[in-house]
Order: sequence, then C-alpha cells, then structure tokens
Amino acid sequence: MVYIDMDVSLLLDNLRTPAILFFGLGVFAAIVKSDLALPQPIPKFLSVYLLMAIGLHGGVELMNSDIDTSVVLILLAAVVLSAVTPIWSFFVLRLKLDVPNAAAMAATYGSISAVTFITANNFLDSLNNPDPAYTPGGYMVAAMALMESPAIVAGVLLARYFATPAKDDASPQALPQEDRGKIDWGELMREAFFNGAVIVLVGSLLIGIAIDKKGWESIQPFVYTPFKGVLCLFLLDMGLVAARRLSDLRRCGPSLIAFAILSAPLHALLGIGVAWLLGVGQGDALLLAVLAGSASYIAVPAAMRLAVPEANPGLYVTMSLAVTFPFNITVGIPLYLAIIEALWA
Amino acid sequence: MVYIDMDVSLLLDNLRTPAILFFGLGVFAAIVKSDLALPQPIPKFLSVYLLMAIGLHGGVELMNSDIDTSVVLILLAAVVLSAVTPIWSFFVLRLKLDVPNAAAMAATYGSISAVTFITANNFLDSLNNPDPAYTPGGYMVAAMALMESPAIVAGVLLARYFATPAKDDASPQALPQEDRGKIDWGELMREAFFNGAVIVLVGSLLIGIAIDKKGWESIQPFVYTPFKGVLCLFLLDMGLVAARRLSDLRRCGPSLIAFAILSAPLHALLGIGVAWLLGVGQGDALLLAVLAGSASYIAVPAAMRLAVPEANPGLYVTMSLAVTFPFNITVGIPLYLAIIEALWA
Amino acid sequence: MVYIDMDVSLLLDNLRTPAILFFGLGVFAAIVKSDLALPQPIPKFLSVYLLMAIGLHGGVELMNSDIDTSVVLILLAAVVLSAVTPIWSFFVLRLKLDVPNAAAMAATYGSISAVTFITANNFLDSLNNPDPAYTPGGYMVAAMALMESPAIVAGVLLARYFATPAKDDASPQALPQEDRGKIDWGELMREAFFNGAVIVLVGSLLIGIAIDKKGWESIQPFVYTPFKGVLCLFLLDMGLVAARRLSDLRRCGPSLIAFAILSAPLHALLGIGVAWLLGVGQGDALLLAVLAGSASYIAVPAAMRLAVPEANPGLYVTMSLAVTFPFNITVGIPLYLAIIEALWA
Amino acid sequence: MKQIKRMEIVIGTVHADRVILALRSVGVTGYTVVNGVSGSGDRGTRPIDGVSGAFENSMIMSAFDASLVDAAVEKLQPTLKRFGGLCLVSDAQWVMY
Amino acid sequence: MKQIKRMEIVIGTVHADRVILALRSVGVTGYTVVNGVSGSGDRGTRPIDGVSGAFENSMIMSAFDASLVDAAVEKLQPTLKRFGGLCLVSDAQWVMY
Amino acid sequence: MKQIKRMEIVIGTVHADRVILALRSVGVTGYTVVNGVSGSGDRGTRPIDGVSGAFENSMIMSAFDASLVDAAVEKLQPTLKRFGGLCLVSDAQWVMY
Ligand SMILES: Nc1ncnc2c1ncn2[C@@H]1O[C@H](COP(=O)(O)O)[C@@H](O)[C@H]1O
Ligand SMILES: Nc1ncnc2c1ncn2[C@@H]1O[C@H](COP(=O)(O)O)[C@@H](O)[C@H]1O
Ligand SMILES: Nc1ncnc2c1ncn2[C@@H]1O[C@H](COP(=O)(O)O)[C@@H](O)[C@H]1O
Ligand code: NA
Ligand code: NA
Ligand code: NA
Repeated sequence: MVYIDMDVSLLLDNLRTPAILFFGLGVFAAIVKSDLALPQPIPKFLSVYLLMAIGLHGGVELMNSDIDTSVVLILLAAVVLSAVTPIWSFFVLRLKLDVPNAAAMAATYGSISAVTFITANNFLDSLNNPDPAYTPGGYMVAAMALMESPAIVAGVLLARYFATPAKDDASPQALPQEDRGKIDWGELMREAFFNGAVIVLVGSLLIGIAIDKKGWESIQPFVYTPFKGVLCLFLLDMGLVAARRLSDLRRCGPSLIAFAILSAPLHALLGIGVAWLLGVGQGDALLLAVLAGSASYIAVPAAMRLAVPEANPGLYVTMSLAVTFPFNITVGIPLYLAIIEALWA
Repeated sequence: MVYIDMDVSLLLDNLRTPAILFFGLGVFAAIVKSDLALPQPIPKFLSVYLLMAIGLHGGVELMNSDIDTSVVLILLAAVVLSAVTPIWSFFVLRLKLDVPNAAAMAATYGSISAVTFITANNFLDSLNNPDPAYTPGGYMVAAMALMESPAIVAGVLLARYFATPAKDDASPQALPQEDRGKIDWGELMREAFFNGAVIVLVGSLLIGIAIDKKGWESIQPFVYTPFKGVLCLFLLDMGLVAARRLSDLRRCGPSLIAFAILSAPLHALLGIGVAWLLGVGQGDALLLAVLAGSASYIAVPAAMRLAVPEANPGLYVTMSLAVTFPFNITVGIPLYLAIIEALWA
Repeated sequence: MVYIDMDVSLLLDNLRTPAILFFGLGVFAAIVKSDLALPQPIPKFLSVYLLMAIGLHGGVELMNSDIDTSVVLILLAAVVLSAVTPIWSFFVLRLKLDVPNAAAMAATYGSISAVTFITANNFLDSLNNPDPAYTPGGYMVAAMALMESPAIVAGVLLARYFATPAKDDASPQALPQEDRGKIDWGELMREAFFNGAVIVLVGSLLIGIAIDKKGWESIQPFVYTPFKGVLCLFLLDMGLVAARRLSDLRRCGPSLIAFAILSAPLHALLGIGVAWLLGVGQGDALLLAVLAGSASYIAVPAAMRLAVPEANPGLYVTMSLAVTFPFNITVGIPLYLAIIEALWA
Repeated sequence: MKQIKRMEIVIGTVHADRVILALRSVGVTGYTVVNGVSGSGDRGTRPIDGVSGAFENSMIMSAFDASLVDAAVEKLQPTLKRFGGLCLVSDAQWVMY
Repeated sequence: MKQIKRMEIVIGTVHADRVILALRSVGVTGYTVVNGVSGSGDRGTRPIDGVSGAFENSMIMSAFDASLVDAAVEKLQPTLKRFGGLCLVSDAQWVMY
Repeated sequence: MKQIKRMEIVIGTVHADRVILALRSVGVTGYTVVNGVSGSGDRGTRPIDGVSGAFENSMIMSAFDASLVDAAVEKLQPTLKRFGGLCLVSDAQWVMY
C-alpha cells in the first residue's frame, strides 16, 4: 500500500514537470492531426546541444567528485549491461523476427536514450530531496557515454554471425551470400565509436574534464542554465514524432509491442539489481536503471542503417521511439524510483 | 498639443527599443537588396519559441493574478471582437474583392499578430512606468489565445455561405459547384483550433498554469530571460520579409492598402472602447487595442490555404505582413497608448 | 628564452579554452570520418547570432569609451590595412594564379574573420589580466566592421583592371571580352557594403550605439551572456568543415599553402607595427594583429562568387578556412600576443 | 531496365498529403517528396519567406507503370483543380536490381 | 495532356535570380526552385559545408511550350557561360486540369 | 544541344556516398544532390521525422553520355541491392554553352 501511494505521488510529480507536459502537448498535437512541426535540422541541432550540455556538465562534475573503486565498478557494470542485454534480447526477438531485424532491435535496446537519462536527472532534481544520495554523480554521464558503442558492436556481430537470408524482410533480395559472417572491423568501429552522437557526448565529457573553473563559468550560461527549457522544446518534438509513429504500430504486431514495454522495466530491474549490489545511492541507482531500461533512437538507428541495412528501421525506431521512450519518461522513471526506495529503505 | 507631444515622445521611445531597431535593419537590408537571410526553418523555430515563451509566461502570471468578473469579461470581449470584426471587414472588402479573397482577408484582420502583442508588451516594459495599471495582466495572453480561432471560423463560414464563382481569381476554375455552402465541420474545427500556432500558444498557457514555482524557475532561463533578445532576431527577419513583399503591393491596389492601414487604428479604437467600458488599466487597454488592431500572418494564412484555397495568399499575407504589421509596431503602438492616456486621464 | 616560455604557456592557455577544444573535437570528428554534422541553416543562424552579438556589444562599449584621436587613427589604419594588403597579395599570388583567382584570394586575405576576432577576444578575457591595457576597446569592433568592404572593393577592382583570359581556370570559357575592365559600380558597392555579414555587423554596431542602458540590459541575456557557449558550438562546426576541406589541399599546391600560412603572421606583424606606432594597449594591438592576419570565409566568398565568378572558390575558401583560420586560432593568437608582449615590455 | 512513367507534381506543401492519398488509392506506393520548394505559376509567386509557411511548395516524384497513369491523373484532377499546382508525366526506364 | 518541354537548370544559388529573369524575359512565368542543393561539375565539387554559403546550388525546373525553348536557351547562355551550371531539356506531358 | 542520359537515384542519405563513388568510378564527375528528401518504396515509408535521421533520403541526379549508362548501372547494382532505392534513366538534351 505504502509503495503504491508513493508511486502514484511520484508519478504525478513526474507528470507535472514542464518537460513531460510538453511531451504530452506534442502527443496531443499529433493525435488531433495538428500541422505543428519543428522541421529538420532544428531537432538535430537541439539534440547536439543536449548531448554537448550533458557531456560538459558530466565532465565538470566528474572532476569534482572522488573517483573510487565503486565508480570504476559502475562504469564497468554499464559496459557489461549494454553488451549483454542485446544478446538475450536477440534470442527472444528471433522467435518473431529474422536475424537482421532481431539484431538491430537488440542493439537498440542494449543502448541508451540520452533524453530519457536527462529526463530522469530532471525528475530527481525536481524532487528537491536534501539527501545527498539522491544527487547522482557526474560519472553517470560517463556510464551513459560508455553504453552506446558496446550495444552497436554486439548488434552488428550478432547480425553477421547468424546471417541467413532474411525472411520477414520486404526487400526481394536478402544479405548477399558473400557478405555473411564477413565483418569490416574498421567500418564497425567507426560506426560504434565515431558515430555523431557518441562523438559529441564523449568529446564534451572530455572537454568538461579538461577545462578549468573559469572555462566552465564562461560557457555555463549557454550549456547549463537554459538546459531544462531547451529540453521542453525537444520533448515537444519528441511527443509529435512518437505519436505520429503510433500508426505504424499496427504493422509491428503485439509480440513486438509487448517486448518494447516489458523489456524496459526488466532491463531497469537488472540495472537496479546491479546498483544494489554495488551499494550506490538512490540517484545513481535510478540513472543506472534508466540507462539499462531505455532504448536508443538516434545513435543506434544511424549505425544500423549502415551496418545492418537489411533490418527495417520502421520496426526498431518505432518500437524505441513510440513505445519504450514514452513509457519510460512518463511511468517508468517514477516506477523505478519507487522500487529503488522500497529496496533501499 | 500635449497629446501630440506625448505621442511623439512615445513614438521615439518605441523606435529606440532594440527590437524595433532590428526590424528597421531588416527593412534597410531588403531595400538595399542585401543577400541577408535567415533561411527556413530558423524563423519557424523562433516563432515556436516566442509562442511557447509568451504562453508559459502568461500562464504563470495568470496563476498569480486574481481572476474576477472583469477578467472573464475581457476574455469574452476578445472572443466577440475577433468573431465580429471579420464580418464587417468582409462586406467592406467585397466592394473590391471576390468572396474567397474577401473572406480570407477578413479572417486575417479579425485574428491577431502574436509578435505585435509581444512588441507592445515590450514597449510597456521599456516605459518603466511605476503605475501598476501599466502592467498588463497574464490573462491578456489568454485573450490573445482566444482570438485566433473565432476569426478563422468566421472567415471560413463567410467563404462558404457566400460562395459564388470567383471573379478576380487568377485560376481558370473557381470553387466547384458542389463545394458551395458545404462545410466540413471536422476539418474546420481542426484548422481553427488545432493549428500549430494555436496549439503551441494555448498549450504553453495551460502548461504555465499547471506547473509550480519550481518548474517555472527551472525553465525561466530559456523561456523568459533571453526572450527580448530573441525577439530582436525575429524582428530582423520580419523586417526583411515585410520589405521584400513591398514590391507585391503594386498588384494589390490602393483601396486594399487603405484598408490595411485604416482598419488597424479603427479596430484598435474598438478595442480601446471596449477596454474603457470594462474599466481596465492602461496596460490591458493597450494590449486589447493591439489585439483588435493587428492582423495574423502565421496561423490564419495556414488555415486559409487549406480551407479557402481559392483566395490568393499574395493578397492577405502581403497586406498583413507588409502594411499592417509595420504600421502597428512602429506608429500604431505609441499612437494607441497616447489615445488611451488621453481618454484615461 | 623568456619569450619562448611565455609563448608556450600562452599557447597552452589558449588551447585549453572551451572554444578551441570544441574546434579540436570537430577536427577529430572529421578526421575519423564521423557522420557528425550541423546541417544548414544552423551554422548560418549561429553566424548571424555571433555577428549580431559582437556588433551590439561593440556598439555599447564604444558609447562607454572616450573617442579620441587615437581611436580615429586606429579606424583609419584598419581601413588602409584592408585596402592595401590585397594589393601586394595580388601581385605575389599572380606568380602562381591567374588574375581572377589571385584577385579573389587577395580580397579574402585583405578582409577579416569575425570568428578569429571573437576567439582572440575570448582568449584575452580568459587571461584575466588586471592591466586595463589588456582590455580592448569597443572601437575595435568598429575597426573590424570597416575592414570587410575595402578588401572586397580592392579585389574586384584588381580583377577588372587586370582582366585577361583566365589560364588555370577549369571553365572552357574565360571572362568574355566585353566584360574586361567594365565595372558595375552599383553592384560592386552593394556586394561590398550591403553583404549580409557586413549589414548585420555594422547594423548591430549602430544599434548598440543607439540603444540606452535599459535596452542593452533587456537583450543582454540573449546577445551577451550565452555568447561564449554559442561560440563553442560554432567552432565545433568550423572544425568539422575545416578538416573536411583538408583533402582539397592537395589540389591547391604547396606554394598556395605557404602563402596561406605565411601571410597570416606577416599581415599580423604589419598590424602590430601599426599598433605600436599608434601607441595603443596590448589588447587593442592583439586585435589589430588578428584582423590584419585573418582571412574571410563568409563575406568575401559570397561577394567573389558574384563579382569574380571566374575564380574558383575551392581555392580561396579552402585556403582561408582550412589553413589560415586553424593556424590563427590555435597558434597565431598566442604567438601574436607573445610578440606584442616582447615589444611592449 | 523497365519502361515506366515518371510523374512529377508540384503543389502547396499543405496539400501534398492529398496527392499522396490519390496516388496510393490507385495502387502507387512508391514516391519521393522534396519539401521546402518555392516557385511561380498561375497563382503567383510563392517565396519561402520564412514567416508564414503558407507559400511553401512540395515536389512529389513517382515512377510507376504506364497502365496506372490514367487512373492516377483522374484521381489527382480534383485536387489540382481546387488547389493548383503542376503535374508532368514523362518516360523513363527503371533500373531493376 | 499537352506535349511540352521540361527545362532543368542547376546553378549557384547566388546566380539563380538571373536564370529566373532570363526565363521571365521570354515569357516563361512558371518555374519551381529547389534550394540547398549540392553537386559536382566542371568547376569542382560544391559541398554545402555550412560556414560559407558560397558553394550552394539551386535547381530550377520549368515546364513550357516547345516553341519557347530556343529563346530561353539563348537568354540563358550568357549566364551559364559566365557562372557555370547545368541546363537540360527533356520531353514531358503536362496534365491539364 | 547534345543528346545525353539523365540518371536519377533516390537512396538513404547515409548511403549516398556509395552512389557517388560508383558514378565517379565509371568516369561520371557531374552530379547534383538534393538532401532532406522523404519517400516511400518497397522498404516502407521514410518520413523525415526530425529525431532520428535514419530515415532521410537523398536524390542524386546526373547527366552523362549514353555510352556510360551500362557501366554506371553495373556499378550501382550492388549498392541498390543491398540498401534499396530507386534508379531511373531518361533521355534529355544538354544545352552546351
Ligand atoms: N510551368 C511550370 N513549371 C514549373 N513549375 C511550375 C509551373 N507552373 C507551376 N509550377 C509550380 O507549381 C506551383 C503552383 O502552381 P500554380 O498553381 O500554377 O500557381 C508553382 O508555385 C510552381 O512551383
Ligand atoms: N553532368 C551533370 N549532372 C548533374 N549535375 C551537374 C552536372 N554538371 C554540373 N552539374 C551541377 O551543376 C553545378 C555547376 O556545374 P559546373 O559549373 O559544371 O561546375 C554542379 O555543382 C552540379 O550541381
Ligand atoms: N516508384 C518510386 N517512385 C518514386 N520514388 C521511389 C519509388 N520507389 C522508391 N522510391 C524512393 O526510394 C526510396 C527507397 O526505396 P525502397 O528501397 O524501395 O524503399 C523511397 O523511400 C522513395 O523515396
Ligand atoms: Na538499454
Ligand atoms: Na485583429
Ligand atoms: Na586580413
């Protein structure tokens, strides 16, 4: 009873943050078929801004926090989570999907959503909890930065290793015989590590570490102060885009939707379990849960269209963007925190 | 004499605000045929930002002000003004224009220009007048939000009800016989109420009401603090666009231009009269004048191209953007305030 | 020894400013062939913002500083520098290039790079030197504004005066006989003085002069406070663009690259010499050096494509963007300051 | 390579959805859309002037079998009549792969 | 459907106005412009690299009566000669409505 | 005017570089690229939805001598097979200047 009460109040707190309200506005606009749109390249610009801002802030925080073994363990856990979740996901997804689609979807769910991470941070902030355990460490941004690439590598390796002619694929021709199992490691590494989103995030993190206090203060009015407002604008667009994709869900089938909804809390629980084992605070635990439970819709799709073109982005982007993302930012985040509070109590 | 002096000093005050100076810079650049441009979708992005900012701020202010009968009456007056001004405008315009063009132009002039409203707010602010009657209430944003849709509905109804074969229309074929009088209410409501500009404005207003102090403070550095600077950039573009349209004026004819210039102060006087009857302060009165006297160039044109495609946007957008808008932000605003000060004295 | 030590520490200081680190990140991303990009019109938007911001701030500073003869002399020196450096550059470049290409390149190097100027300002700021001679005057922005147009005029006049059939030009047809020597003065003036970049810079400078304290304070949160952060984002893109052009260098040949690298410190020395003669402070001297030593990649290329279309932008834009710009912002700025400190000591 | 017809339509962006619906209704599911296009025609010049999007055009290109042309044209006529625009049909060869 | 000619011109965006003036001068008032186009030709590669707009191209498509082609080409020649670019002419059918 | 072939390719923007390399490898150095294109084909609809760029298409237009068509098509086949897309070839006349 207590837990449920807590959950509902957390849920309401979360739903009343400006960012989530703007997400809702975007969803509403799409549902009533409004012509509202933020055309490209504005969303791309905003997403580069958000990655740059979160990276810089994380780097600066990292410099101000003590790096001890537990931090190293968290980073390690993050890498392992993002490399391992694609594997079991792949085999589950293979029940319904051909190899390329299962591999691309697995990579998508192994990786992370930076905006979900940011929203969780935002939510923690809005709770105003004085307990320092509720303030996540700057190293969590580093954890996030480390979780994009392993998932991409895992996905591509799965696709190559199990390559067979595609079966659900709409294209008349599947992966040509000579491509099976063949891996262009140079290209793979480039897509996994030098992806635009990865570069901005990791680069900004490193720059955040490199600059001094004066440097940070000089750029803070752009990369930190207006951050939460920009997030609102971005989530307005995400709401539009996610809801406009809802019509594609029919073509995806109920089992995939079930995967998209269930894998989020399942992976989040895995993250919570790891956090519990490592004995970190509630703030860090929530962020690890969110990293594990979220799915990529920027970095991984870009990599998959290059590396696993046989997979249909209409499946993996739709699932991640129109199902898992809204679930996480509305219900997921407060739910995971309620679980953490119950466990940590 | 006194009034005229006051007017001139108000006019000069207005012309020296940064926003108006940037508008002038844009006009100058267009006149000297500079290649300066802010290409799409930057202006669209800026206009979504401005609507979001004004809506949020209005919502927050609304929560902090007492809602009494006079507020309800102002909102009602706003709706009535925007529904009624198109009707008389239509019949006046019919002297020169065919039904679709007269209806689209009438809707344009019944509706409002958010940027003119913002500029008037900006101007009130720059006066630094300590009298609280000079600070308009947050409900004025609500009044603005309520004035887009009635004008659109009125315009479409006029176009359908009086539908006859177009006469000045350049297209070889006019509204097909079977379309006359037929009204697709669902589509009409969508265009009137779920228009992108309306959704952002009304949605942000509601979000401004919904969020708490902490929420507002978290987004204020993005949606409030830099607002006036962004307005400068937007007005620079408006100046470019308005002046580049000046060449289209030749094709519009002197009677239309006369309508565009005269209807602004006429409608504004109507707004001032209503404000006087309601006994509101000078700030609210100026904003009501500006709402009544301004014409739309974003929401209504978008709706008219869909609902009254027979009308020529080269007429109604040009009038509103290249004549009424510059008139209002340079001469109109200080003029209306001078009249108000004379009446309220 | 002392000078070299100083230089290295200044160099390191410069390389650790956030803006330069983001430039490096962009270069890195381009080198590893990342798909990172800030698509148009975002960079255009950012560059209009930067010009507007620097212009406004310069105008406001100008109003607060005493205008004496030395200021007038600096402005005069700036104009002369930008009109004269193209002339000797033209004759040097003629050794390797045909007339149109030499003239366009000469104009490019006579003109200035606003971002280099901003970066130098940024660098001076980051030094935190209490000596007021290290704080440049607002009139330096005026000096910059005055240096675009003379170089363009000089370049076009050189191209017209020495017009001969192009020799290295890839186009099968050179400047038609009847065009030689003929100068359309109206068009030339428009390209030189009403160029988008020139209009925004000069216009913002004048607006900065025209507005009062209250006006400046109302827009400062947009045009001043976040300025250094926006510069980081812009330099990230500049790094990408500059490094992606490196591959074009092969086609340019070693003598051109030598010109691009050597002319920067040479022209800067000229600027330092003039500054020394005028007896200005170290801050002003550095900015004059940077103005003289930098080359244009926005205003002048736009003007040259119109006025000297026979010239290949692949030459002059590449040299200025991929060689001179990176040289100046990384090594040049601290080098020029070290020289100034040695001379002024 | 297969001989097909290439249809090219320019119309206001706000009306582009109707064109796509018309094409789909006759069985054409392949098309490409270029947004942010400006132009001039019987209904005047449509600059992309940045404030009101009311003037923006879209260009829609679709390649399909010659047998579908008449049906597609018939479905498109009412939209073109009502909202204006340009519709061209030309011959092309489709590279099969 | 009416048999017409479809002209397609690619040229630097800064020179596109001259092309439109040339077309208008021979009585062609219908055209469509796609901005933000990149390309490669005799004068090298023109990336849209975001800092300098000097490299950007525009594509202009115009459909008109075959009788106007010669006049249009003649008017366009000096601009193409001076500023470079591509000009193609092909056959198409105009769907009348 | 010279009789040539006009090739038009629509493909995911992330794969456009391969198309250009294929064209260059057979000696075609003139082409024009339109980015930010959306569409629908055998592989479903590709909206430009603003968050993930994974769906964006590019349109590549290239005019060249008819003798190069076969070689170009042969070089393009593997890319089209692997990544999907549309490739049309039509006749046009090149205005020489
Ligand atoms: N003859 C033409 N050639 C090329 N584009 C045209 C032509 N006529 C019309 N268009 C395009 O179609 C749009 C609508 O045409 P209209 O309805 O005739 O004004 C114009 O804005 C142009 O972009
Ligand atoms: N053969 C071609 N096919 C397609 N586009 C071309 C061709 N040649 C030139 N272009 C386009 O026209 C622009 C200018 O061409 P050029 O003046 O030859 O450099 C190029 O940047 C391309 O966008
Ligand atoms: N028949 C067609 N007509 C026009 N464009 C097409 C056609 N088929 C495919 N496309 C374009 O090519 C892209 C990829 O096609 P596909 O690989 O068949 O999905 C689509 O998204 C469309 O933009
Ligand atoms: Na995950
Ligand atoms: Na009105
Ligand atoms: Na210079």
